[in-house]
Amino acid sequence: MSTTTAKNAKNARYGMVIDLDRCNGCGACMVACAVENNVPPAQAKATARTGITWMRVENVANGASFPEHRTAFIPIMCQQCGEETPCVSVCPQQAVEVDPKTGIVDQMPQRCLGCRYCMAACPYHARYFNWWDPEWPAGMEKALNPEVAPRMRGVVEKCNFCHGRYHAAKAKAAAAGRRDIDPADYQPACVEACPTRAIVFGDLDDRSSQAAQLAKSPDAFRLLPKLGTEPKIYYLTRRPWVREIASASSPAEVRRG
Amino acid sequence: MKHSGKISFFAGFAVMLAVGWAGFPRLLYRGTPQPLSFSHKVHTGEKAGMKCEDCHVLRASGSFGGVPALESCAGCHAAPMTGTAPEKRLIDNYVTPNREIPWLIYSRQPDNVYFSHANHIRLAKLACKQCHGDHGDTDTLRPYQEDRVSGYSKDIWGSSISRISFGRGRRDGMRMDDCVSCHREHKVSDSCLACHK
Amino acid sequence: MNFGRRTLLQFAGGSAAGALFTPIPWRLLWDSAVWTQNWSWIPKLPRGEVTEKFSTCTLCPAACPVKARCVGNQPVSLTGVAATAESNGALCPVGLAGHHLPYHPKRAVLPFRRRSVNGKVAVSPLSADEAAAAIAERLNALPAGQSTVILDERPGRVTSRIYQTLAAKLPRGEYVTSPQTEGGTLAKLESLTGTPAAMNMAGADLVVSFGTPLLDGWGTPGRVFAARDRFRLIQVEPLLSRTAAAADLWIPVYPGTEAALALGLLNLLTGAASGWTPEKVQSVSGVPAESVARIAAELKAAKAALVIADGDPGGGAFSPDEQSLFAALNLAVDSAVHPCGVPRVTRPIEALPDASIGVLLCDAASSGAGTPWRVIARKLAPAAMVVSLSPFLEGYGRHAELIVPAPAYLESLQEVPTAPDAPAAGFALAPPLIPARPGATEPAEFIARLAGEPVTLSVELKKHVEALHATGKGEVVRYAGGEVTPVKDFKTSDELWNALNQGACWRQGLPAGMYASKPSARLLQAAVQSAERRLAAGGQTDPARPLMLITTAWRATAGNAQVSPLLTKLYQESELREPGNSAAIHPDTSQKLNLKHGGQAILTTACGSCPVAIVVDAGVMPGVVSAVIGPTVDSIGAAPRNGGSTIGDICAPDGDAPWRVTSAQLRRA
Amino acid sequence: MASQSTFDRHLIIRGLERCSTPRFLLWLLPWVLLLAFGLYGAGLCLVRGLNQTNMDNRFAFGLWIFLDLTVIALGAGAFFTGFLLYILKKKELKAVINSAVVIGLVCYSGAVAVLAVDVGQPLRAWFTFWHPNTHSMLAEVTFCITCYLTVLVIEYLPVILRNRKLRQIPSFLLFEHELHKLMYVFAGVGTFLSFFHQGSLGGLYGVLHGRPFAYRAGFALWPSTFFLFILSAAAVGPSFIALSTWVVSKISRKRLARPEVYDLLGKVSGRLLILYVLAKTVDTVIWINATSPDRGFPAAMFYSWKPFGTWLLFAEIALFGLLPALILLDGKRRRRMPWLISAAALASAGIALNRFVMTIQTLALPTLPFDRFLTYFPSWQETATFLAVVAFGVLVYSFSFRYAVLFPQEKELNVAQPSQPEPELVAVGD
Repeated sequence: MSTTTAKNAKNARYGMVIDLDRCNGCGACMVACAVENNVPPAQAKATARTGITWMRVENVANGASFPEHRTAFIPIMCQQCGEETPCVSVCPQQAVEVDPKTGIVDQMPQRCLGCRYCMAACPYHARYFNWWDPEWPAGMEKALNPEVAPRMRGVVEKCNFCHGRYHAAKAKAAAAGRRDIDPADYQPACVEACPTRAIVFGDLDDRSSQAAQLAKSPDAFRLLPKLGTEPKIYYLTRRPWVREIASASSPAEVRRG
Repeated sequence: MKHSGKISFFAGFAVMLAVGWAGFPRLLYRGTPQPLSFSHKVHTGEKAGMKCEDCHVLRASGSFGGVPALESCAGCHAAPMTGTAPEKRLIDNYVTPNREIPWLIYSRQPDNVYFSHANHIRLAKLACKQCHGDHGDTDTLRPYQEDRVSGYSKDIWGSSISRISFGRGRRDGMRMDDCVSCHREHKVSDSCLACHK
Repeated sequence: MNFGRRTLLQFAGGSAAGALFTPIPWRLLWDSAVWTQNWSWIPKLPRGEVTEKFSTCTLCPAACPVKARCVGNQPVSLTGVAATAESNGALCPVGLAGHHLPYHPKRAVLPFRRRSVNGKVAVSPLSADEAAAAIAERLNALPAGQSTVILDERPGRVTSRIYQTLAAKLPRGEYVTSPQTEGGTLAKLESLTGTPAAMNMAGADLVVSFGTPLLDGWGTPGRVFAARDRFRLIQVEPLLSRTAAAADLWIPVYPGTEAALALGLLNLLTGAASGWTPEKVQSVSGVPAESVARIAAELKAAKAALVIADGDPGGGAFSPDEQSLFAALNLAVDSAVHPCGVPRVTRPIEALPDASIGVLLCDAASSGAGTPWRVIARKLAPAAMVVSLSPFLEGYGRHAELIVPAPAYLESLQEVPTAPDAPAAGFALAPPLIPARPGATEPAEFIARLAGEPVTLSVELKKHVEALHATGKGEVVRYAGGEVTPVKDFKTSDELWNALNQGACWRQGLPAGMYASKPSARLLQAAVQSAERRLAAGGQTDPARPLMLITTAWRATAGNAQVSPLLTKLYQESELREPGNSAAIHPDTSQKLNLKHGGQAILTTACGSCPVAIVVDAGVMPGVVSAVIGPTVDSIGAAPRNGGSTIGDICAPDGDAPWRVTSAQLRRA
Repeated sequence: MASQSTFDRHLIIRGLERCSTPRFLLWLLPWVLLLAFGLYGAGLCLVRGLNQTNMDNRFAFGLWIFLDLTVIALGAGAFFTGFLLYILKKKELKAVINSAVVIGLVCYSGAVAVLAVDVGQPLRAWFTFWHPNTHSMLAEVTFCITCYLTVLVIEYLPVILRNRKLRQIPSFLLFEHELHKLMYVFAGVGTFLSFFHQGSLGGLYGVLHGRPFAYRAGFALWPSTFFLFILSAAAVGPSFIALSTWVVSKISRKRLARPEVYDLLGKVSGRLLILYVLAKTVDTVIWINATSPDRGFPAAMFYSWKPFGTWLLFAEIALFGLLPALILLDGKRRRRMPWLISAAALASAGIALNRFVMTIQTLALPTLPFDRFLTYFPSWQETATFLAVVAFGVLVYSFSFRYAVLFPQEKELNVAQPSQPEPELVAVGD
């Protein structure tokens, strides 16, 4: 239904290309993401399975032993599935949707009732539940990012390509009387923070964007390609063993060490 | 005996209707007077002749200044101009000790709402009145009414608890439904994160 | 009509039915749902205009320019500054969350004294004056043979100069620096040749790194990563670190035998270390002979090579003996080292006699490295007074009797000296972005008071900037926009001062000449002999402690440094980084010792034992334990804690060199 | 007649033998304690949040969802017996319909209560009605369960209103009478709703196309699990009614229904079960050979993690499906109580196993190539919350059994036997 009219900016299909050969697993993206999106520090009892990391860097190994052992890092966030988005259709109360204007999978914690059905549906484990109410050490709440509302316990949250930054870019454009944003004004926090410049972000439908070009590279692939979810996160690697593991369509294809 | 049952039933029914429609709204809101009286009328009237955006500025970054900081007031009222009692209070309590006035914002949305004045003023070309009504012409500041349960300003729900209003064109209430209906009417984005953050 | 129970029930029934036709149930349903979206124990967001401000990171020696997004007087996020070559927009995870540090749960705001009473630790607050009086009392009664020591972890600052001056005024005052890792190779080169040395990494085409975490917390990340695309990296290290994993070639080596490989290389390049054939190198270090030849060939072919052996921030520096060898290697190749930079003033704490410190004043700045406390403790006289000037209770504060907290990061005007990897001398100011909390004391000013010689840091900094202006040399890079202005274009020193206070750095121009490219035979001879001595001394094994313990740390997370509680994302909420007190072993080692991944074990050395969490990692050499000095999961954000062993406490420093390899034993807890 | 100590005699239906009040209270006591303990556990989850459970971001569903699915499947006896009685006119089943309704009510209300604890923000649960996502199986489930729970309450009302005391109120008696005439309508509506939500519960997992272990192809909107869940619930429902009737008769030491009733329940169950086993087998074959490999997941992989090997698949289909179906189809065996009850128990366990596989195994299995297989064990708060539902169910059933007619044949079956043991000697008595 949504058509490009004078009232609306042109539709975009935002995506990322992550170069696994550049990523050294430092974790800057994870920290920048938590700072940007007001994700609180862990509760004392939180673990790798109950914490909240919209951006999460996974460590994979080639399965060989010393000295042939090699490791690589795979940053994983919401893959912003473009087709058959697994989480959207399952939400009972429309707390998840794909925004046709940006292609971003929106998650609305304020609408969410915390049934976690979307988490069961997501094959990328990119969704996180607030097992606790968020808590910041005294005073640190002053350092919250004003563009992103903190969540409450009992709801699901996930990466939304730093939507607060999209808002800021929109407002800046609007103040200048423009409807379309300047791509330079909208870069998610992880992209900005990555010290090795491993992440490239942009409109995949805009052929001139670096992201769109990199996504077409022969070294590019996506996770779980046969599920038909058409993610908008692409990965690049020139290391055969990394590609073998990361682009496998199931755990069965991965050689076990 | 046969009818007394019906009578007591309908008595209960009627009492509840009265409580629900007349008593409940009063109980629901907590009224707080504004810290200082302020007349928009005086400032926007012929004498001062100011425009809304003179004080409520839209910054170049696209963010909205909201209720102006004390320095805007002090710009004119550093020394008494009119000699009225509220002005004296402004100078004595706020300007001289350089303390911000703790205004209570009628139209304040919760933290999870993203509202861009830039989008609505510059692109949609809405007039202030379309959402804020004749607030700019008022002579006094009404008390701020806070919903005791949700903590929202009464203006969010709207003045009528039934949300049926017979106003003249302006939307009464600033609930999500109100935003969405206008967005749909004008065929602009109504996706969640378009207005939530 | 009588009012019985039934009437009441009917009335209640009517009310209930009536309620459905009032707003009460429906509005309460709405309100309660809205309440869950905004309940009061979730913090409210700051409101106000968002502005951009600049400063420079002071959390480690890297000197990264910082852009802060602020709401009023409060930074809400930090990033690097893309417009400068110093940052290229990069900042490490510790720096990205640095604006949280003023609110760290382990921060001390007011001075306090910690005393052990009947085995329990009692804490009493006191004023900075009382603290100064308590120290003065001790200084006046300092026993003969004991000294007053100022420990400076970040030499090269204006503050360092102030400390050196003040040390002379204190009773038997000494100025010392902690064991340095970063910049160690160049410092040695400088001391061997007498010429200041800096590296031009941007021009290098080959880097051979001996155990240096080049890509994971070394130098200025933005500068290193920008140069990384142009150089080939060979990493020599006993385990597959992040740097080794991302290197072009990883050469595993037995712990402590790096010098053997260096000797082999030197032999192939210059013939100086005769006898160190590739085969001998293989037998000592485990590096295949063909690899030795290959690296030598690559070094020979390189147009601008660098050999960096700065060591790991938690693994300790190489000994001066080994360091001369690495320095000599840089002279033996076509090098990317050039004659530039500022002479480094380091007075290693190792030079002090053991048990000689009566009063130790620890500066707040952190080297970023995880110096084991034992390195310092062995120099302390019995009942020595340790004063920590850091705003944090962990780090040296863990061992201090008196804590006189400095302002936290971004709370006061600070200075940033030349970064260890900078191609030329540099200087930046770190203007404050957050109003300081009352009660904080600038360390230099506090020590100056003890010495009876009042100093104001900002005045000294201004003097330094005036001197910079007077030389007319170098250029200034403004963080906002990256605009470069030669110093001589600043009409007054105030103009320069203001520019630096708005976020800018000064840097010296690059020299035209080359570094002396051929080492003298005498230098080579000395380097080879000392390295051989060193190799011969090491390697004794203790049958009770059959494992080789090597320690690692991630810069700015160990020693005197403190990290934002948000770093739980890396340590606790994911398994991206191993937290402190975890011990990585090869699967074979774990099988032999019957230890499982995630299991608890006790790590014992000659200096004590420490509980560790086992990490089974096929990237670690069999027979080696790689343990982490760093934040433990329960200490990232938890309440103050004193005591408890950490890996750093059980590392055994020896003689002139620290704790690179310690023999250890591991058993199940 | 009841003993002297039966103080609530005026509430008990005339002609029914019930144990003494103190004995009844003694029977209630452990269940009340269990309920209190469970409510404490559930309260902790509500007040402190779901960090009290051992669920996590990967194991987003745990014990509760597994039990909800199981309990609702077992409660299917209510709708299916109603369907057989009112729609297909199997008059024999009048003997157990009331009991079936109570069991259904207990199962469904218990499931809804647990769901209210399971969701992170129960105060917002009504958003599902206000902003429903019509594509979501969970929205479908929520709507149907809520509606069906209402139907069950309406079906339960006549059972309650026939109580001696309540019958004294004329308007209640009238209401009951009118309601009873409408029961066919409610049974029809209930059947429709039940078919739908049993199916939706199956669809819940079948639609997860990101989880190839659970994903199934299907017809139109609905994956095959939609139909399999309906069929399996319909098949096991009567078995569970037979099982529960037998258990109640053992505990109360009374004959509650004629053997023909058991036989009919067993026969219906057996026929449907064999159908289900056939359908499930066909579905599994299609899934192994087409659905799963098409999405990049060879099905053999799913069974490569211990302890969830292929034995689980075998147990689910053969041991707990085919075996009870064959027993129940064999008229001779079926008419012998131990065989019938064993088969009913096997079938009930089988449906629980199927729901376990769909919920727990699905989440334990990795999806990303570098994922790990995960394990999960419920916390005591989770277990306690579930036990509260069991206790609640036993209590509601106990009260219903004592004060209402759950088994219309009970009076004639027990009066005719002079050798009935003295009520005082009855060990446990509802």
